Amino acid sequence: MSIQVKFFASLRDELGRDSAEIEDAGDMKVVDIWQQVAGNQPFSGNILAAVNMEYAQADSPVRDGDEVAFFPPVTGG
Amino acid sequence: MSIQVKFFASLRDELGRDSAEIEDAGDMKVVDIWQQVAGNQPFSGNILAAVNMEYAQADSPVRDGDEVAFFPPVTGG
Amino acid sequence: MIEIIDSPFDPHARLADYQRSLQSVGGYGAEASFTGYMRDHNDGERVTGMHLEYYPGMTERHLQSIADEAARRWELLEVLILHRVGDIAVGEAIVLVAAWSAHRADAFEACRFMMEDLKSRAPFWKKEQLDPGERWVQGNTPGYK
Amino acid sequence: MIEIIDSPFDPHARLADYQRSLQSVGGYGAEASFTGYMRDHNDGERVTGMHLEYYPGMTERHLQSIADEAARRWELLEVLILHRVGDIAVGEAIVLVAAWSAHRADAFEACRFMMEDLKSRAPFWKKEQLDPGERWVQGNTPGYK
Repeated sequence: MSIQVKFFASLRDELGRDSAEIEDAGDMKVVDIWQQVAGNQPFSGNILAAVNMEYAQADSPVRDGDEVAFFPPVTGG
Repeated sequence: MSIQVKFFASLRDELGRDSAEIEDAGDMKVVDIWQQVAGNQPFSGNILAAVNMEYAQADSPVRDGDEVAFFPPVTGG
Repeated sequence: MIEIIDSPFDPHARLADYQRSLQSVGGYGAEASFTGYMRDHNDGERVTGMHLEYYPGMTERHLQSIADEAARRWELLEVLILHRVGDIAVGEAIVLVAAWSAHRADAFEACRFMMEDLKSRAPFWKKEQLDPGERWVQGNTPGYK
Repeated sequence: MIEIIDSPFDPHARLADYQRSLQSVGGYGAEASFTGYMRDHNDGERVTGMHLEYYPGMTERHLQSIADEAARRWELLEVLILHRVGDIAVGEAIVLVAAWSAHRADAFEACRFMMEDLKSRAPFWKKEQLDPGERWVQGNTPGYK
């Protein structure tokens, strides 16, 4: 298994891809996933995260098989 | 001319009529009109009044030709 | 626009008709509406029907003053107030209030203000048919908790 | 009931259909609803169209959690949340939120709560078409002043 990563909206445009797959290295947090997919770009307040379709924080744990998503502030309604 | 008085809803039922006409005696207030049409019944907070279709108070002036209305608390909507 | 209606009306059809007639298509982003229906119960008793009385002349004037006041206090493009009078059956619409605005805060707040003023000040009186008997409704409950 | 919709919908017809389907006719006295439409302007610029993106799976789950939370906090008989996705033209409905209750305070407050939570938390993103160009909308304005 592995960790599926998804990107939405302007963040997808900036990163130039809509998804990524990364190996579970054990004891990972959301911010670790972000650093693997976004390199030097800091995990700022303008980036929201979800783990398995629930909102998560930078230090939320991520386990093998999880789906992690990153996206900008929401603008629906 | 004279003063036209109207009664609505439960107040009309209690007074047993929907309207009255009274002579202008000069320098009259809403409470004076009430006393002429309702006799001993006090002009309480459960009775609302309007002069020429605008809400009025017990001491609001009433002039010859005015239409005065008395009614219970409103229950629309 | 305000209107007193003496026969059953379809609140959603009226809302749709009025919204279609607005000249500002694309200008409004927000429509807030409230419809009041006749319930089959009130104050713990079963109610089978209702007669709604009003004060012709004053009632229209008061509804117009509510609409004008809302337009003064919020940035609105349109408002609509419809109110039934006469004999009303369970489930039928009694009142429809709606406000259109560029932004949702104005539409929501204006719609609620209009309903609260209507409930507390507009000259309407409900007489409920019970089984058996009938009674005048004594007063409206406050809408803000 | 919540639903994601990928083609134009008539908010008043949907409201009417859903209201007709309620089993509690006579039980509800209050229906509060809000419809958001696509405006032809935003942040001082003319907007000619919009693409609305969502997160399939999470978006439906979040809308359902909003409906559940409203039902916990207020005495509601029914709630309805519909939201458009995909390409949207000026004047088309984007979102419809409605709440039915015995009393108006619950209906009004639940309706507004659902809209505010939806605007601030539900995973949707708007990309506006300008003339020329396009831009992602940066954020929603607060709905309480």
